[in-house]
Formats: sequence, C-alpha cells, structure tokens
Amino acid sequence: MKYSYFPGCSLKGLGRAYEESLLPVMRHLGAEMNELDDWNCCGATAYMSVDEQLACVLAARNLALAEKAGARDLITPCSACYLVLNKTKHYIEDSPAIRAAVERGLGAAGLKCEGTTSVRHPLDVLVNDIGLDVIKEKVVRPLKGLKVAPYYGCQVVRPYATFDDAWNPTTMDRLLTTLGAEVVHYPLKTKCCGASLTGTLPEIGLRLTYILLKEAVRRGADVIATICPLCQFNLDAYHHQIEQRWGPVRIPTVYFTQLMGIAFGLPAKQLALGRSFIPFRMPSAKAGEAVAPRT
Amino acid sequence: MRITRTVKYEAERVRGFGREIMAVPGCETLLSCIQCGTCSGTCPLSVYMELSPRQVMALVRADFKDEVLRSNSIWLCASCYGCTVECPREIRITDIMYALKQRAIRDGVYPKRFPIPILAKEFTAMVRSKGRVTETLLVMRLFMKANLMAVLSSWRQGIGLIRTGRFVLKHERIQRRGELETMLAAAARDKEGS
Amino acid sequence: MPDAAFQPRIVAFFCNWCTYTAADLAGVSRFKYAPNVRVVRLMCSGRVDPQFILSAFSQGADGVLIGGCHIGDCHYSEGNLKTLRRFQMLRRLLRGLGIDERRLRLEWISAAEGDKVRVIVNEMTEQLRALGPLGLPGRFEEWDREAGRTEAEAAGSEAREEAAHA
Amino acid sequence: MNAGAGTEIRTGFYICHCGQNIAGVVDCPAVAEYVARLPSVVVSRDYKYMCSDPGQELIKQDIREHNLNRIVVASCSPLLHEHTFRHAVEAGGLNPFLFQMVNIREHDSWVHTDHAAATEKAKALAYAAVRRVRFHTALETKRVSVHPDVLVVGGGIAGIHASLTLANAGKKVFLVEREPSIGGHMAKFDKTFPTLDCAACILTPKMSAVGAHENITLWSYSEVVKVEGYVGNYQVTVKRKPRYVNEELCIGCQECIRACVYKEAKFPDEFNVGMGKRKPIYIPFPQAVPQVVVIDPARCLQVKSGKCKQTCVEACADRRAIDFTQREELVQIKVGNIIVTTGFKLFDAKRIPQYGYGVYPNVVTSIELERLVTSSGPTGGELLLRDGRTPQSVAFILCVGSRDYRTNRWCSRTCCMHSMKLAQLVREHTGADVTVFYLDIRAPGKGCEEFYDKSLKDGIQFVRGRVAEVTDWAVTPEEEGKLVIRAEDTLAGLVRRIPVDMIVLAVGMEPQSDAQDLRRLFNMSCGTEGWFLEKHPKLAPVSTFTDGVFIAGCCQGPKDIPDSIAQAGAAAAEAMALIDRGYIEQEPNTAYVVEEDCSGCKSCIPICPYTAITFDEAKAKACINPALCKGCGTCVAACPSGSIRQHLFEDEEIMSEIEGVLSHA
Repeated sequence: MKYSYFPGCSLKGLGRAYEESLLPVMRHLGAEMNELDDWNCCGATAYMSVDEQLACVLAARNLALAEKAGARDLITPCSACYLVLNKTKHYIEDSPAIRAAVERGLGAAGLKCEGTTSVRHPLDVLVNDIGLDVIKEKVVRPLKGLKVAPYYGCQVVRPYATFDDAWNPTTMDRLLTTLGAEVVHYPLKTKCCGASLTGTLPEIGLRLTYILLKEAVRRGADVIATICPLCQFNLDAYHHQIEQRWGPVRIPTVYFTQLMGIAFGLPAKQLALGRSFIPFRMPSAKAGEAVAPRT
Repeated sequence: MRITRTVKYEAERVRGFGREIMAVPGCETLLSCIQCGTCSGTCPLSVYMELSPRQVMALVRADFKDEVLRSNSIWLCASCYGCTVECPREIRITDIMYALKQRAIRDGVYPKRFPIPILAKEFTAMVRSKGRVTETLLVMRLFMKANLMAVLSSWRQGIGLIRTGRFVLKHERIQRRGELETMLAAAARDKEGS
Repeated sequence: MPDAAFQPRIVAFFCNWCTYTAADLAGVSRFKYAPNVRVVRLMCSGRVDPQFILSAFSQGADGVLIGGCHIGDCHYSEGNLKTLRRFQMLRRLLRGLGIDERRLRLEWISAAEGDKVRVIVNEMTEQLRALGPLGLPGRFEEWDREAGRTEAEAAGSEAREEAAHA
Repeated sequence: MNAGAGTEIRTGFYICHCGQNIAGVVDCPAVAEYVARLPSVVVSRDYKYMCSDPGQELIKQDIREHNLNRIVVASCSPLLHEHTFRHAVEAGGLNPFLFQMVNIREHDSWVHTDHAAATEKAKALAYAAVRRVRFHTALETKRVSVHPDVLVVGGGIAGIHASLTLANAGKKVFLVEREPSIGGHMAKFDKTFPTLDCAACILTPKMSAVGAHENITLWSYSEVVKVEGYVGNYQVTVKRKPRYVNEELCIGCQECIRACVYKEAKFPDEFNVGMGKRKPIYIPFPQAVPQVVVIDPARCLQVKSGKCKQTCVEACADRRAIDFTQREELVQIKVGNIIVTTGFKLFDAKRIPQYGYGVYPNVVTSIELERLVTSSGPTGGELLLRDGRTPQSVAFILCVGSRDYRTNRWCSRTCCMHSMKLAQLVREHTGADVTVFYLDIRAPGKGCEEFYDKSLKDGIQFVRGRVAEVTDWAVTPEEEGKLVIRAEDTLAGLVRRIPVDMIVLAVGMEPQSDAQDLRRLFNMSCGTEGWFLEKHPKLAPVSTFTDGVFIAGCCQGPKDIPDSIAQAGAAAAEAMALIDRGYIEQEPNTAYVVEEDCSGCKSCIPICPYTAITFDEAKAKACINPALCKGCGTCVAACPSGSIRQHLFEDEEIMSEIEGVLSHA
C-alpha cells in the first residue's frame, strides 16, 4: 500500500514525536508513506480568521500538489490540517466565489484542484484500510493491564470526518482494545483541550487542559492517548502551571502511534518516547501480574 | 453602584450586516436559528464570553454589528466546531465566528492588546513569507508583541522543549516560495477587482 | 454563448396524482420558479403518447418534461413503468432525429415534493437556455423551401433533358 | 341536455381574480380581453371570486342568455374546484363535461413573480383550454354501489373510536390490529393531560365495547397484506398470525400462564417497554382486548423445538384452547371504505448519544417514566432509581429528536404537555425537585395553558434552553455521583451545570417504520416527513387522494388524544356519508375501443393493471370493461392502431391543448 503523506508544520516541530512514531508503525504494517513534495502550511485556524478565500487558496495548493502526484489518499495526521484541508475541499465544491479564487490562485502557478484526492486521518486508514485483524497479528507485546483514556480532541471528528461519530467516536477505542489495552470510559473524549488559547490566554487554556487531565486520573487511566500534535503538547507541557493552580493531576499523554509501536515490539528509541515532558513507561509491574478480567 | 441606561435604538443597527454575514458560504442557515442555546451549552469557552454564542447569533441576525465585533466572544472561539455539529438547525456557527473575526480585523475594531488577533496576523505573515510555520519562533514573536511577561512565565516550556529536542530555531520553509506568493497575489488581486 | 434573453418553452405532462399535486403544493407553498413551463394534466404519465411529445417539439417546444409518481408509487400500480420504457425509446428516437436528448426529461415527483418541481423546472429552463432554441417549426419551413427548390430544380432539369431529347 | 356536437361552438370564458391571489400577479382583465377575441368565444369575463355564489350564477345566467355550449374557467387548481364549476355548468342546463378548468393560481400567480410573464402564461393556458374544450362531448357519470362494511386498520384510540362510531350507527366494521391487543399507546399511559384523569379508566370501557360489539369483527395479531378494488368496492386480504390459542375457546383465565414450564417471567415485556418481564405465554396487560392469551413463537419451547412438556395445554384441560397446530391464515373481506389509524412510533433516544440514553441507567424516556409511575407498572407505581433509591431531583429534556434538522424537523405537539403531566406526577410521587428544559412551551389546547400555569405554581422549574449534554463527570462536590446537565439558561443568559438523579427524555413521535409500505398498500401518499398525506390540509383533513381511504390519528401527524378522537369521528362520518348515499359517481374518464380501427393485435391486454381489457374472440377485437377501467390511459398511449380512446382525455383534446400552449406567442 502506498500513501501520500502531509505532515504539517507541527509534525516537524513540537509534534515531531508523532511523525517519528507514525512512520515506523506504518512501515511495520507494510504501508509506504511518501511525503508530499514541497507542501506548505495548511493555514490552520489563524489564516481562516484573517481571510477565508486566501486560506482556501493556501490549503488548496497542497491538494493540487497531491493530485499532481497522483495520490488517491493524503494521510494527514494533524487534526487542524485534517480539518482545514477537508473544509477547503467542501468550500471549493459549495462556494462559487471560493472556487473561483482557488482556480485563479492555482492557475497562476499552473496547478489545479479537482477534488480527486481524499484527505484521510491515519487513524481512519489504520482501522478501516489496513484493518484491526492485520494490526492484531502484529501485536507481540499486548498492552495488558494498561488503562488508557482515549482522547480524540475536537477537530478530527467534526465537522467533516465521515469515519466516526462527532460526539462519541470509537475508532481509537477499538484500536486500543486490539492492542490489548483497557479503555476507560472517558466522556470528555471530544472536548476541546484549549490548545489554541493556552499560548494566548493561559488562564483559560490551562483550565480546559486541567479538566481533561483530572478526569482521566479520576477514571483510573494510566495514560492519555491522543491523535493530534496540539493536544499532545497541551496535555503534556503545562503540568507545572496546572499543578501550581489546582494540585497534582500527573498523567502522561502519548500518541496512539507510540502505543502501537510498543505493542508491535518496536525499539523504544524509534518511538520518540523521550520527547514527552511527562515520561511514559509501560507499567511493567502490572504487565507481569496476572491480570484479572475486568467488567 | 453604577447605574447605566441601556436601550437600543434602531439607528444603532447596521442594516445589511446580518445579510452580509449570511452570504458567507455555510452561514446562510443562520435565519433558521431558534435560540435554543445548544451552542452556548456545548461551547467550552462560553463561560468566559461577554456574549454567549447564542447571543452572538441573535445580534448578527438583528444587524447589531458593533456589539458583536467588539465583543471578546468571537476571539475566544477556539474553533472546536462543537457548536456546529451540535446545532439542531445545522447552523455553521464556527464559520460565522470566522466571518466575524475577519470583519473585526478588516474594520480594525478588535481589542488592541488582545493576543489572539495578533497571533492570527503573525501566523499569516509567517506563512506568506516562509510557506510554513515554525511554532517556537511564532510563539516568541507573539510574546514580544503582546506580552513580554509571558516569555518569562513560559521559561519551563522553553527549557523542556530544548531538553526534548523540540525547540526549533531554524525556519521551516518551502522551496517554491515564489509560487506561493504568485498564487496568493493572483487570488487576492482578482478578488479586489471583482 | 447562451442567450440570456431567450425564453425556452417547456411543455410538461404531469400525472394527476403525484406531480400535478406536487405542482399545486409548490403553489400553496409559494415556491417561485421560472414561468417557462406549461402543464398539461393527464391522469397518469402512462397516458403520454409519443406523438404528444413529437407534436410538442414540432410545434415549437424547446423542451418536454414528463412528471410521474415514483416507481412503485403509481396510482395505477405500474403506468409509470410503461412511461419509463417509452421514454427510453423516445430518447433514442430523438437522438436519431438530431434533437439533443436533454430536451426530453422524465422526473418522478411525489405529491409531497413541491420543492422538487421548482428545482427541476428552474434547472431545465437554464439548461434549455444554454442549449438555445430548438426551432423545429422554423426548420420545417426551411426544409419545405429546400424540398421545393429541389423539386423545382428536378423539374427544371427534367424539362431541359426533355428538351435535349426532343 | 345540450350535446353541442355538430352545432356551432359557443364558449364562455371566466377568469377569477381570487381576491389578490391571482389578480395581484396576473392582469385578469387583459386575459379576458385577449380571450374575447378568440374564435368561438361568445362571452369573456373577469370576476373577483368565481367560486362564490354570484360567480357561479354568472355562468348559469350566461349559458341561458347567450346559449353557451362550452365553458372555461381560469382560476385555481381543478383538484380544488372542478366539482364546483361542473355543478354550476350542470345547473345552467349544460352537460358538466363540456367544461374545462385552467389552473392559473397554484401553477401561475403563486409561483411566478414576473407579472408580464405570468399574464402571458395565463393567456397561453386559457387559449389552450378554449381550443381543447371544442372537442369535449357530453358524458354521463356512472354510478357504482358502495359496500356498506368498513375496514379500520389499527386499534389505538383513533381506530377504537372510529370503529365504535360506525358500529353504533349500525355499520359492520372489521378492526385489524397488529399487536395481540388493541389499546395502542394510550393503554400505556397512567393519566392524561390536562385533566389528569386516569387513562385506563377512560380507555378500558371503550376497549371492552369494541370486544363486545356485535357489529365489530376484531382481528388482533393480524395485518392487512393486500388491497384491491376501488372506492365502494375494496377486496382486502388480512393475514392472521398464529397466536397458538383459539380465540373462541380461550376465556382469559390465565391458568396456562401460571402452568408454563418457565416458572419465572424472564422475557422483556413489550407493554412495559422492556422494563417488566413476561413468560412465553402471556396476556399483554390486564385489560387487554381480546382477553385471550398469546404465545410468543420466538420464546416458546414447544413452537421453537417441539420439545416441551406442554404444561399449558394440561392446564387448559378440556377447554382445549391452546392449539400448536395453528398456522398463518389469509382471510379475504369486502368493504366499501377503509380507515387507516396506524399511529406512530417513538423517536429512538439512542440517536442522540449526548443524552446518555442506554449509557446511564437513570436516563429514561417519557414512556418509560409513564410505566414507572403507573400502579400497574413494573414497580407498582413507585418511582425509584435503578439502585432502589428515591430520586431527589429529576430533569426533563424536551424536544428530544424534534425540531432538529438532523433528526425530525417537526414539533411533536404533545411532549410539552405530556412532560408537564409527568412532572406533576413525579412531584406527587416523590416530592423531588423537577426542572424542565424546554425550547418553547406549546400549550395551546383547551385547558392546557392553565395546566402550564399550575405546573409553575407547583414549583416546577422551567429552564429555557436545549440541553447540550448529559455526563457523569463532576466539577464540584455536589455533582459527584449525579448526572450532570450542561445547558444555557437562555432567558437568564447563563451557562449552567445542573446535577440531578434522574433524567427523562421527552422523545418525539415518528411515522411507523413501515409507513412507506402501508402507503403503497392503501395507495396513499406520504409527506416528506413520512406522515400520511391528507387530501387537503384544511378542507379534507381525513381524506386521502384515494377515494374511500381515510386517515385519522397520529399516522397523519403528531396529535393528542382529543384530536385523534375528533379525527377518528370525522373519518367515520366521511365513510358513513358514502355508505348512506349508497353509490359513488365515477369520473367518466374510461377508455373505449373503436372497433373498426382495432387490428386485434392484443398488445393492450397485458398492459392493463386491472385486467379490464379482454379479447373478443368472435369479433377478434379488444374489448374494455368500463366497470373495471380506472382511466389511467396507459393502453390508449400503447395502442399501435390508435383504436383505443379515452373519454375526457381524447387525443385531439390533448393535441389541441399542446398546440394551444405553444401557439400563443
């Protein structure tokens, strides 16, 4: 299987552990990831706030490059990129004004976007293309006894994703169960982490993050699994400030791909586990114990 | 106790403002809003807003432009799209918020020292010149423009990033920057002309 | 370039039970659509005789619209299936005659689908405007003139031949 | 009567202003002036309201004074007033079919904005009708007798009331109900709003009356599978499902239930919406009609495997009512009219995962709460949480699934009142704090606003705001262990978090899941939402587009008990009107064969869905039975020799109409 791959700015910066774990996991499953040549920033939420037509032109360049490369699917791991690229596709289809602006812009660079490339999240590709059966076969170190809070964040499942429910998604739950982990009931799985505010209005952003962490701890989770680089940074990097305000809620946050890598028995170094502020270790003591089935 | 007299006069309404917002793709559904408040109930930030998302919808529809554009509500929207997927009338509230942010920036009525619009502008500038965003550099620029104190209070994150090898000081950039500039210029120029 | 001033003429055959009622509903709901359509009411779309359609085209219609109940919903159980068969045959025939097949349209519109009447009529009006006038009556005249000329020429050459033989 | 054929054609044309409805867009005097100049037109007038008495009088007078023999009226849809004008024409001394109607309201003035274009369209349509009507001939309507029996489909309160009304008037009624007992949703209710009278007390006597009435044949556990024929003469096939109990022999003593090899009731009980338990052999509820047990084939060991001690048969002893040899049976009946009262189903609350139904056990639906507060319910009327505690605080969420573009767009009309009733019962039973989350309180019925007022005075809290979510995560200590509602109190302008013990979801009404199949079965239409479509929303609210098929109750749209009963009575009256007149007049739009043109190719014969066309071997010609022909005209279009023709839709009539709409510039 061959996929085109759009990393997005975060996966080259703060979220590089995501890329560093995603690529070996995909390779291990026999999927080839070809990074899109000369991709540019998707524009994220910030550009939309300034000018939505230009934001769409900016995002459409990536879609056009992917089409030029003949890509059927463009794997987009960052939730913000995933949303913006999908939204742009919808806008081009629905709005004549935006379609015209995009055609003008792309035309000036000799590019065109016909909407033939699907923007896909790796979670969707892993579970719905590659399949849980194939993944299960690769599991050599089941995550026995590990209690995981599945955190999807806001932007990936809404409003354009078609692969899961916007309020109660379950794709990652099923994946984690396949890896042998225990998924805790986590009603905040799609609540906003406040990442876009933590940098600008820390008091507000931190509180949103705190609620997510506290609830994960309260539900007895050992770790939070995320699918978005902004969520991971937000849930991982601000423990000091949060604990100063509201007391300890220490829990590590990792990418779901890192947990996959562990279950596949890939070397820890390859999985960039050292890049987190709050270190994650498999609860080895627990793993050794005979785990009683939980109800 | 300060007593203020509040009454809204018809002259304060900017006729056509609601229609202008509803002309943005996906925003035309605002007409069917029944003011149920699901947006505010869902919104994680509504508790900080001067106007709840529901009130923003009501004011936009009633052409109260100033009240909406000057409120902090539109800048507190974190674009989580919760309201959009929850709205029983399928109103794209998040997109309306974007449309309002754009108008506020265009009209220069956003709160001056409020960091969110500054971030948006810095972000946009960086994308236009480099094609990509380097988060650490962006945040540093933001802090310098908006709030120097924040740099100091965030020293832990900075050190942490350096320790975990994520503090990037070199700009990420695309190769064909000229292509991007041509595209954006072409799209923007014709837009003005039309 | 489509002529914006051109007002296409559409003759519509609507069945009494579904599409005619839907058009009534569109009226009651005050949906606005292009005034280019003229409705002929029939009890069932199955009554649409191919000669009605050909006659409509030959008398100046730019498009013909047939409206019936959805498949499975026909008031007379399966009249619309017969319509569908005839329609397919007619489209082939029209193509053979050099008439763009988009000029003949068959739509299933239930009594509840008032808005669909609006959408279809508007869509068809725009499409016919883009296609331009069909102008069969004019073409008939042209053909008649041509035929007349050919006849006259034939008569003339015959006369010359006769003269030569004489 | 004036036949018109052969004589000079003298046409009268009338265009109606319909107040401003037509005249506001179409220039009526201009159309009248234009038509006046057309050949054969003797009189051309415009008038404010043609359907009014003076309007009709105008036609009658002109027929006499100007010796008119063709009439054209341009006004509203013929589906609305064709009858009216045909009557006027007849009263004027002319055959009513020498008349043609032009629809310039629904098809013109109401749908177009360009006045000039609309006026031109009106002229073209009028021109076409004037040309068409020349070919009209005098026709006679045919009278067909009406079978006096009536079929009522669905035994909820609407079906019960319609059946009783007809039966009391001496009409024979077949009442077919799919479930083992009649009673429908109403039988599950504890009390009814706004009077708080006990549902069972008012419904049970009516149910018993149905069971005992000599004019009503009640077929429960049965379904209509086929409907043929037409108004006055329907042949209906009813499937009677095996209940493995002989209804004539069973006396409802329930000894068999006690004797069943299953000592404990262990299967979810439909009547208590799954909250109670029953055995494989059961009676749906104590007041069930018929008072006859039923055996669930999916649960009964004997039916499933044939291996059971059959203790039930033993218990029944010499009454021998239990009969495992029963098989599905098809019964055919003849009726003249059909009343469809098939009701509704409730919205599935799981479709809104935000409200936690199916996740949190103390989130219940309104119908579940109804059973929990009823003394005949699974808890004996004691309102308890799933862990046995009495709730201290209960919240109602209104409009669940309703007024929502993603689920049901409509308002279910009864949930506001229903929830207020339940709220009062909850307060009565437990004294709990009750909060009602609503979008708009809709209490327009008689006594309903007063009931709302009473609810307010009872201390029930009303919060205007749609609940965003129900979760079990606590932010404050008092939220621990509770269900937490997050909603904007839109009147106060505040986002609130409210912890409660129990949440009641006021689920809306939806069309039955097989409404589309029923619609086809009875040849009805459904609106876009899936409710059965009435012939006219105001003037014919219980009629359908198929004559002799009527609708009543919630199958037509959400409504409360009084409205359902009112509609059921109306439907019964409509049926009786047809029965008591004794005949119906059939539109004379049948097809006929012009024998000298028929080549005897037989291609028309398989086309007719009513087998109205036969082949006369002696003459070698096709032959159409006018009693069977329903006038669709499909055979007319299919006849290769053009020998089949159709009254009212003759080829030359339609051709001249086509020519007419096109030749007007």
